[in-house]
Order: sequence, then structure tokens, then C-alpha cells
Amino acid sequence: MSMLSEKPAMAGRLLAYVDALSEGVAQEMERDPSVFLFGLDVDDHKAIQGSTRGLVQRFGPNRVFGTPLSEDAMTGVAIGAAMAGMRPIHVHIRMDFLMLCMNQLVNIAAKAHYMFGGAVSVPMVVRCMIGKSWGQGAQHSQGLHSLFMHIPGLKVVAPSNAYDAKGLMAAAIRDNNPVVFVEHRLLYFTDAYVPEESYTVELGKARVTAPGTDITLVGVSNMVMECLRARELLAQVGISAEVVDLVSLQPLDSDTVLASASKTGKLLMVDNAWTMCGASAEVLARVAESEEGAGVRMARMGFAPTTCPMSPELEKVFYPNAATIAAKAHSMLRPGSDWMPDEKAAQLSYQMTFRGPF
Amino acid sequence: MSMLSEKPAMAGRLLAYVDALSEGVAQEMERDPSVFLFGLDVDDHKAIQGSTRGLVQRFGPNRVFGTPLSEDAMTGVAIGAAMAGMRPIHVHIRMDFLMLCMNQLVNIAAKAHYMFGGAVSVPMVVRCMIGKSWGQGAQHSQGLHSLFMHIPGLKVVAPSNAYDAKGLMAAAIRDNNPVVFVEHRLLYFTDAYVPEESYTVELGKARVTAPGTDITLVGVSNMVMECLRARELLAQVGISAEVVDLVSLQPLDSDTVLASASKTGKLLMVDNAWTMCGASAEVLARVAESEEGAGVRMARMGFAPTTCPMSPELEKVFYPNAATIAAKAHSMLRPGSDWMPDEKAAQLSYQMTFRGPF
Amino acid sequence: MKDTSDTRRLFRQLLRIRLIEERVAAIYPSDKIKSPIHLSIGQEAISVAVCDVLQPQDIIAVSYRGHAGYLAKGGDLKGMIAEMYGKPAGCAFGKGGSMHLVSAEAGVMGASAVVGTHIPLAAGQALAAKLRGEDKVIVCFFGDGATEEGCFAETLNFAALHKLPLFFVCENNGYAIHSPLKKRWANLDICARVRAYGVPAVRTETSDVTVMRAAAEAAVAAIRDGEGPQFLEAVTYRWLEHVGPNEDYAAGYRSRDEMEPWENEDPVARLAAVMDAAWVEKTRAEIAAEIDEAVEFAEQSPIHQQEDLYRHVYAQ
Amino acid sequence: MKDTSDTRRLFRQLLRIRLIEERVAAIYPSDKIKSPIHLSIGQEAISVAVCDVLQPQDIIAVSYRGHAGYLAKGGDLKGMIAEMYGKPAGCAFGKGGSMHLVSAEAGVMGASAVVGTHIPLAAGQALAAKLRGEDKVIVCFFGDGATEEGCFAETLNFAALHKLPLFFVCENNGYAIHSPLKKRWANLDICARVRAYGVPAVRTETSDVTVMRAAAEAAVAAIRDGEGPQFLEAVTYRWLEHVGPNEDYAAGYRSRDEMEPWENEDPVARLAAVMDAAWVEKTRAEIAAEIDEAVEFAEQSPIHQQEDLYRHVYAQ
Ligand SMILES: Cc1ncc(C[n+]2csc(CCOP(=O)(O)OP(=O)(O)O)c2C)c(N)n1
Ligand SMILES: Cc1ncc(C[n+]2csc(CCOP(=O)(O)OP(=O)(O)O)c2C)c(N)n1
Ligand SMILES: [Mg+2]
Ligand SMILES: [Mg+2]
Repeated sequence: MSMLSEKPAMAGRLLAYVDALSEGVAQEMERDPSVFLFGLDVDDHKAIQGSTRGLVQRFGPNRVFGTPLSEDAMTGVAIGAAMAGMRPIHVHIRMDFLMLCMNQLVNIAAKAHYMFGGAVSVPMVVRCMIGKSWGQGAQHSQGLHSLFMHIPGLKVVAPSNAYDAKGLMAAAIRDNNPVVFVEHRLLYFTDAYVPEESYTVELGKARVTAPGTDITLVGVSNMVMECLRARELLAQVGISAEVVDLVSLQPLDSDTVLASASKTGKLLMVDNAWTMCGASAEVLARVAESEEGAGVRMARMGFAPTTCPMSPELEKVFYPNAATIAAKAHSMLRPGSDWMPDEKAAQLSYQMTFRGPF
Repeated sequence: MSMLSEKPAMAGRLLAYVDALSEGVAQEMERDPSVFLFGLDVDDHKAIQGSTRGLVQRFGPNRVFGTPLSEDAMTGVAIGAAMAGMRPIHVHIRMDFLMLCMNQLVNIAAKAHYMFGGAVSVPMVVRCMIGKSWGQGAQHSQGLHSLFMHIPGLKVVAPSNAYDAKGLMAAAIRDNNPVVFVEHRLLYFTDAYVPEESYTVELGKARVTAPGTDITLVGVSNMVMECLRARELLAQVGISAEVVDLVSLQPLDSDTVLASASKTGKLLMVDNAWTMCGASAEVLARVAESEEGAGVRMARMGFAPTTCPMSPELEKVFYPNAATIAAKAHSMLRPGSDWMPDEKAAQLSYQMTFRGPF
Repeated sequence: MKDTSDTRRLFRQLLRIRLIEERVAAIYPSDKIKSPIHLSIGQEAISVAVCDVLQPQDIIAVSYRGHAGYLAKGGDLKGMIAEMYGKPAGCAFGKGGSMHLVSAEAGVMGASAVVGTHIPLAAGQALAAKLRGEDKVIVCFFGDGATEEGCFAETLNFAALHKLPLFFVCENNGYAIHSPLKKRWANLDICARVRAYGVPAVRTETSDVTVMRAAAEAAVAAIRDGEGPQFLEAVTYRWLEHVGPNEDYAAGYRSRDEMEPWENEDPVARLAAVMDAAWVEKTRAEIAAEIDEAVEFAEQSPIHQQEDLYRHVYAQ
Repeated sequence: MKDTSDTRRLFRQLLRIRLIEERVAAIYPSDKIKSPIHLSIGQEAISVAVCDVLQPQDIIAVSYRGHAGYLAKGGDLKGMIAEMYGKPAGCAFGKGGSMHLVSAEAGVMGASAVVGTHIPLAAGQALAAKLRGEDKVIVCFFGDGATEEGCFAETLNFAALHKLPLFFVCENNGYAIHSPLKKRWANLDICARVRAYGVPAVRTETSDVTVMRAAAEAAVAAIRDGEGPQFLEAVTYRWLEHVGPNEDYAAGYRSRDEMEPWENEDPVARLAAVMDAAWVEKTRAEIAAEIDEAVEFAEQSPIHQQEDLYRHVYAQ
């Protein structure tokens, strides 16, 4: 099968996601002088929460620079530079702000190669972060990847761990198409084994992150972490869950999902986004359309169908978490019996170390 | 059941979709002085292909006016006016241009009522047209409704006929939320019986447009016409198709779809848009998640997963049509046997009377 | 400046906002406020001066840095503190937080945290007022960074074209987060830019609340006279970090030297010096009591029920 | 104006574009071109003047009204006509049509039909040239309407800030579709607006191609000298309807009187009058033959295969 190897290599050192991002960029900038990185505040001392740390010192202000608050035109600038043969990385501290860039991304970046019959290509990376917690609220918390998945010509990836963050970054930069690179704020300080040398993670392949037999949990970005924890909770009650990390959203490796789901017979997809017309709708639809998918019971979870509230009590209910995922999976397998794991036990350690505000 | 009545009343006169749109607006403007209509070129002699014809003459330039080419700010202006208690209708000659308005629509219009805890509401209508044919090409042809369906707080409707166009327009204007009103260029000169008096078509209800027993064809906007024609073609080979018009995309009446699909056991959804994370993904996912949907065979059709080409030969293949829909339905019902209806017979009469360029 | 009823009114507003912001900053490390806060300390005089010349029916639009505007226009203090605590008693039902203050009663349009977005919204409010023939002025407060967003230029043009009753107030504190003007503007003369769109513009370079008030008064009078939109560039300085309760002069992107002239000119201190000392103390005590009460209110007020999550998605 | 090698070169370009546009208009009613066409007739001199001072390595960015620019910069005629026919032999493989001309060889950046979108793209091209230290000028042609889009203001500021080698050329024909300037701009002095962003601006109000060429020459020289972006407002007039091959003076939104001064000053006619008549006839015949050949090429060239639909979605 063509999915990614089951586990990232246990080689290299433990590295945080945030450092894997900057290392991935730095190695590509070293390798290829046409790579440059820009965007609001990429060159200040906060360095996009550390993910651009050291780049301006190392590569200078011609290749790493901040911009005015003009996301629309700056996206056009990135695309124009890409058409001219550069490989820009345009950084946004929140995915919500991409709504200012939709015209350039949807009407130009996605279409240029096609609309000009191959005469032009647009090799660029749009880095953006999904915000969560500490009252980020309505406009600093959205996971809007499905909007980009909908448009042919764009690629979309969403690494859930430091290994993929670095490897996908290299692959995205080298790709000759516009790639929306979806990061998650709560993952920034999670560690993984990451090789020191440069490597790529292939775009368009999912990964079975943890094996299981009773149900398939498919996660996106940070929700992979929640699924893995849910898997542990489920194991405590004798349920064996397989966790699939989509890794790449467009191209979407539904074959790997399908293989797992047709094996377990149950599929629960958990997205870092709303479900309506979301990635989770697409995954379920693909399974439903397929021969092998006939008979698989399916469900999906994501943001509540509301705007994201600031209130901590409501924010908690707005998101799926390990406990609600486990409970949902449990209800799919054992319909009659009500079960909800202890919320405390379900909290992921990285959530407990994180502290606001931005 | 709660779907819309099977057929629009056969009362009133035959009226074209384009005239139903302007009549719907005119009656609401008459009724409610807080309604106004604006947007690029709404007040010129072409009158958005006739759909704003006569409005400026009747209601004057304070209530019907053109704007500078500033879609982003003009959307903000509409939202601000709506927050102040007006009921703006903002018109776009192509849905593609809404990409310039995404920030205001997604980050403000959709969220204001929630984010401000009910202190504010945004009663506005965003009229936009899907372009098709005559080499509209990459940037004048997109059906992007699923992008809006994804965002809680927005409503989305897509009338397929003049009766719904008028009734939904009244309902959308009276609704206290932002409503994206999706029109289709090829429908503008199709007729239906339309009452002279004002009426509303309820938002959030689908309609069974034509009954059948073997397969359910679900259509959106212009694709409802194609599905109806496909139904005729299928009848010629002894297949009875039921056609469901979604009418409203958000709220989405999946109950009506589900009732039909669980009756026929087969569901083919045909969208005026790409399928990936589209309305068709959502409909299939909902059926797949449901109890009653277990066992329903499903498939979807939509734009080819490419950018829209200008070339007439390729444009033809880019869109689903009555023939390809019928063939797909046939293949779902009679898997072994290959069948393709005669293309000429399949062409809808309105397509033959339409002639470019804009 | 003298101790008159006018200066007392202005001073009271300034002091009140300062003390409220300081209290918010003091509470913040307790983690009771789980929302990003953008304080106005150092910039209060602009909101105070402008709102002092407004009528109750007038509307102001503010950004995520909106505490000062909200308070100066008469937004309820309890509602504001409860909002930061994310309580249903908050002005936005605890769903918005510090960045999304709102008050229909006081005429504070809901605040947005996407920079620049509220500028065209304010124009929409002004258009509505004009279409209905209301005597209403709309004021839009925004930062220097917001003027770089395309919607600002689009809105200037539209407002001038329709002679909207709209007062643009740019709080130019020289920074967008940590990025100084000269890294963002090729021409630092924002008033020239604005005038070229057909909107009259003036600039103040002072913390003197009475000077700013005079500028605002003239602009608002012109708007009420039907002369269309006006623009004020109020040069100012943000004393604390962009977001959060602390100073950040050690971070390296600016030096405390730059701030000192502003601290020396602090209108709160300068006005306090010319006011009757007893009155100042009494006022300070009154305000402190009001703040205590509001904080107590926010802390005691009930938290959300889970069902509240699903309210307000659609208006009925 | 005299019959010199310079004027011959300019005249030949003007005449060629005019004759091509007229031929396209003549073919259009046959429905062989199933693509919306936005003709440049009346506005050709701007493209001709500007492109005459460019080097082969320079790049131009054009909009949906891009035939004149494409041709003036040296875009292939056969590729253009075949593109309008939607044939694989077209410059955009028949996928773009009239609104999306492109030529990597001639330095024509792909054209966009969403107004204003190509302006920041041109800045990106200019940034790339600057980062690589290339001697390259980027020219961006756009209409008066495009200046109302926020991205224009954003791009002006960015280009000025980075001193990009970018020449903004506004073809001000007084209309956006049917909407005249005064319904769209509060201040008609676009050059003042542009200068306020830090970009030097000049205006021409003539059809005289040599006057425009001089303005363009000065601007391009300044850019090559590293002085950063320049702006030219070339006042002009669109003789035909916004989209399509016909006149539309009967529609009521403008009168033919308005056009007549421009027709009287038509640089094609005026230059023809001072040129050697025999040379003019010979040139006209040569061009006609070239056009015949290109049309024949487009008509004879094969149509698409269905599989072509799926090509070019992603670059390899
Ligand atoms: C559209 C958008 N881009 C970026 C951000 C991140 N951001 C928040 S505040 C800010 C700076 C705004 O500066 P200015 O307008 O001068 O206001 P100030 O904070 O100085 O009051 C930025 C870039 C945002 N919230 N919205
Ligand atoms: C963003 C956007 N809005 C609206 C349109 C529809 N439209 C096409 S051309 C045009 C007018 C453009 O006017 P101008 O920039 O002056 O160029 P001209 O056509 O006069 O050359 C408009 C509004 C569009 N294509 N794109
Ligand atoms: Mg600032
Ligand atoms: Mg024009």
C-alpha cells in the first residue's frame, strides 16, 4: 500500500514542532537561494511564536522580512514572485487571516498553472496556524482547511507532529504548486524524534499512527493527538482503535482510510474544523461511494456547529477531545451502554503545560 | 414530513427567473423602507443581465446604487448598515468575486450575532451568480457555495426556478441573518408559474420535484434542470428516478434527501460545483452517518476536479449534463451494461437558446 | 489647563479608564481573565477627547484595543469586566471577550480582532444614518497598522463619495505589534494620503486632551454640518506590550527613552496636578470603589451552561 | 510628427494592433470565438508607447483587456488568435481564452479577469527581479476601475517601501464598464493619490504616441536607475462597448460626442497622414497577410481531446 511508513524514524533528537518548522525552512533556504520567507512579524523577537526564530539573523533581511498589514496584496506578491521562479513562504500567525487572501489564493494561485495552459507555475507555501484556547475567540481559532481543499490546484497539508512538520515543510517548499501549510498552536511545543539532516515527507499520503482492530479513528492535525489519547482510554475498556493521521488533506489519501475502515468496519473521523462540507464530510463521502466502504458504520466530529466562543466553559464544549472522542467511538461499538471516561485522565499533557495569552 | 410542497403552485403567470428576482426585490423594497440594493453596475442599462431592471427608476438612487470596485469594503458597508437595522442586498455579477469578500463574510457577517452574544444581527442578502458557457473560463464560472455552507452563521440558498427565486428572495430579505443567494446564469431565462402577489419560500427545506422509485437524483441550482432531463432519459430505458431539489443549502434539509434515498436505495447527488468538500460530500456524509442510510448506494457528480477551461470542447466535459447524469445513474442501477443516451436529445432547450458573451 | 467643570469631566474619564486598565493588568496574572488583552494605557486621551464631543445617539467603532473607547462612550463597566471573565453577564454574553466589546445602549459597535475590518462596518453604519436622515455621527477608531489594509483605502473613497457622517480617528502609536512605521510606510504623512482621497485630515501630536478635544469638536461639527467624512491622526504611544499586562522595553524593538516624553506629558498626571487635590482623591476613591464592585460582580456572576454554546448562532 | 524610423516603428505597431482588433471584432459574430472579448481599440497607443521603451527581459502584466499589451510586447499573434478559439495551439493551450493571454517568451505575465488582481502579482515579479539583482523592469497595465480595489493601495505602499522596479500604467478611459469616474471617485486626481503613497506620478491626456513614449521613457529610466516605482496615468478612451465587438453609444450611458475628439486625434490616422503613402499601404498589406495567416492557423489547428481537461491541474 502507498501510505506513509507506520512511524517516523526514531532517529535524530527530540525536537519541538516549532523548532522543526524553522529547521525545515532553514535547510531549504540553505539549499535553494530562491526560497524566501515573509509575512507580518516574521522577523521580530517573538518570531511567530518561535517558528521563524533565527532565520533573519541567518539569512538576512532580504530573504526574511516583515510586511505591512496588507495580506491580500502580499499574497499576490508571493504568487507573482513564485511565477517569476522564486519559492516564497508567506506566513500568517492565524489561519483566520487567510480570508483576506482568498481572492489571490483561489482565483490566481490555484488556477494559474491551468488557466495559462502550463506556461506558469506557482511554487509557494502559505504557512498558517490554527489558534486554540485562552479565549482566542471567534476570529483567531478557525480551522479553514476545507475551503482550500475544495479548490483544484491548491495542495493542503496539516502536520500533527514535529517529524512531519519538518519533512512536509521541505516537501511543500520543493513542490511546484501552492501549498497551504496548516499548523496548530497547541502542537508547537510537542516533541518528536527528528533527524538532523534534511528529508521530505511525501505529500498526499496518510499514515496509520497506531494499529487497532475495532474502529478506525481518523484525525487531522492536533486532533490526531486527541485520537491517540482516546485510543488509550478505549483500550482501558477493551476496545482496540486504529488511528490514522491524514497528514495531507489535498491530495487526500482516502485509500489508507478505506483500507483501515474496511478492516475495522467502523470509522470515526475527527477534524480540527467544522464538519459541514469539511474534510470529514469528504472522507465519509469517499468511503460511502466506494465498494469496500459498503457496510462501514461512520460518524464524524469537529468543532460544534457554532462560532468559537471566548468563554472557557463553552470553549471546552466547542472542541472534540479525547474523552468525547472515546465516548463517541464507544457508542458506535456498544450502542446500548453509556460510557464517558474521566475528564481529568483524558487531558493531554501538552494542554496542561500550555499557558496564554497569544 | 417537512419538505416543501411537491410543486410550486401553478398559479400566476409564466415569468422568467430574471424577472422573478427583480420582482421579489421590488416587492420587498415596497414593503420595507429599510431594504436597499447596491453593488457594481446594478443601476446601469444592462441591470445585471436584467435582474435589477427598473429598480433604480422605481426606488431612486438612494436605495439602488452602483459602487466603486471595492468588493471587500462594500461588503463591510453592507454588514455595518445591516447592524444598524437596514436590510441591504449586495449584488455580485459573478460568485467568483465573493473571494474578495471572504474576510467580511466569514469573520464578521457570520460571527457577529454570536460573537456579540446576540447584541447585534446582520440581516443582509448577498446575491451572486454562477457563470457558465461561452468561455467564461477559470474566474467567471465557479460555484463556491460550499465555502459558505462550511461557516456557521451564514445561510445559503440556490433557487433552481423562477418560483423559488422570487419566494426565496423575499424570505432571504426578511431573514435576520446573512444569506448568500446563489443564482445561475443559465437559469435567468427559464420560466415558471409565479404568483403576482408577494410570498415566501421557507429557507431550509428541500423539495421533491419529480417522483420516482428506483434512484434519487439530488440537484443544486441549474443541476436540478439537468437531473430532470436525465430523469426523462432514464424513463426511456425503464428507470424511474426521483428528483430532489435542495433549494436551501444551509440550513440543509437532509431529511428529505434521506427519506427519498432510503426509499429508492440509490442516491446520486449532482452539484454545480466541485465535489471535494462540497455540498455533495456533505449530503453523502449525512446519509452515511444515518441509521436509515445504511445500505444506500451513493455517488456524486460535479465539476471535473480541474479549473474551468475556456475551450468549448473541454468546457463540455467539465460539467455534468443530462446525458452523463443519466449514464451514471444507469450504471449504478445496472452495473454490467454500458449505456449512454444520445447527446443531442439530452440537450436542454434553454441551453440551445442561450448565446454569449457575458 | 485649569480646574474647571470641563477639565474635571475630562480628567475623571481619563483617570477612570487608566485605573480600570491598571486593574485589568493587575488581575491578569491570576489567570482569571482567559482572553488576550490589548490595553490602552497611554492612549486614553484620544477616546476621552473624541467621545466628549459626541451625543448619545452617535456610534463608535473600536478594535480589539477597545477598552478606552468602550468606556469613554459610556459602555457599562460591569459588562466589560464580566465579558473578560467570559461570563454570561458580560456585554457580549461572555462569548466575545476583551477583543469583542459591544454596547447597543451606549452606541459601541461590536469590536473586531481582524485588523481593519471595522472600518467599512463603520461606513455602513454611517450610510444607514444618512439613508434614514438621522442626526448621527459615526466615529471609527483604529491604529496606524489598520491603514495599510486595502479596505481602509476603499472605505475612504466610498465615504468621501457619499459624504458619509463618518469620523476616522487613527491612533498612531507608531507600531503594529513590534513593527515601526518606517518598516511599513514609504511616506509617513498619512494625512496627505487621506486628503488625496477627498477626506479632510488633521494631525495632533500631543497628549493634551483639550487640544485633541478641540480637533475632534471641529471635525464632528463639520460632519454634523453635512460636510462629509473627516480624519484625525492622533499621534500617541502605547506604554505596555502589544498584548498583555506588562512593559516590554527589554525586548529590544523599542527603547524606554522613546516612551519617556509621553510619560512626562501624561495627561492623567498633568491634569491631576492642576485639580483640587481633595477632589482628585475623592474621585479616585469613587472610581476605585466602582471598579471593586465591577470586579466583584464579574467574579461572582454565574458561569455558562453548556447549552449556551448553541445560542446566538442564528438570529431569530 | 515626421516620417522617421522611430515613427514608422510606432505606427506599424499601432496599425497592427488596430487591424488585429478589428479583425477579431469582425470574426466575433460568427461565434467562432466563444470567449468574452474586451477590445483595446482607441487605447492602443499606451501599450505601444510603453512597450517601445522596454527590453526583451522586461515583463508586462495585463488584464482581461490585454490584447494590445500582449501584441506590443511581442506576444505571438497565432498563439493569441488560437487562444481565442480555444485551441491547444493557443498561447494558454486554449484554456484561458481572450481574457487570459500569456507569453513566457515575450515577457507577458498571465492575464487575470478579476479586476486588480494582477497588480500585486506584478509587484511580486518586481520583488523577484530585485532579490535576484536582475536588470528588469516590470510594467503593470490596468484600468481606472482597478485603482479602487484595496490591493492597489496595498501594492503602491509595498512597492514604494521596497523601491521595486515597477511601472504602474493606469489606462484611464473614464469608465468601469458603464460607470463613469465621478460616480466612483471623490477626488479625480489619481496622481495625487498615488504620490501620497510615495510613488512619483505623471499624467498624459493625449493620443499622441510620441508624447506618451517620452513619459514612459523617463519613468522606465528612473526605474532602471534604482529610483523605485513610477506611475503613469494615461487618459484615453474606449471606442467600443466594454465587452464585445460593437459600439454602444445608443445605450445612453455616454454619448458619441464624448468620443469624437479622440477619434479626431486617432494616432493611427494621424501618423498614417504623415507617413509615406506607399509604405503605409505596403505595411497594411503585410499586416493583413499576417493576420490572414494567423486566423487560418487558428481555424485549422486541431481542437482539444477530452483528456486535455485533466492536464495542468498541478505542476509536476
Ligand atoms: C488582518 C489581521 N492581520 C494581522 C493581525 C495580527 N495583529 C493583531 S494587532 C496587529 C497590529 C495592529 O497595529 P495597529 O493597527 O497600529 O494597532 P495597535 O495594535 O497599534 O493599536 C496585528 C498585525 C490581525 N489581528 N488581523
Ligand atoms: C473584482 C472584480 N469585480 C468586478 C468585475 C466585473 N468587471 C469586469 S471589468 C470591470 C470594470 C473595470 O474597469 P477598469 O479597471 O477601468 O478597466 P476597463 O475595462 O475600463 O479597461 C468590472 C467591474 C471583475 N471582473 N472583477
Ligand atoms: Mg499601532
Ligand atoms: Mg476604465
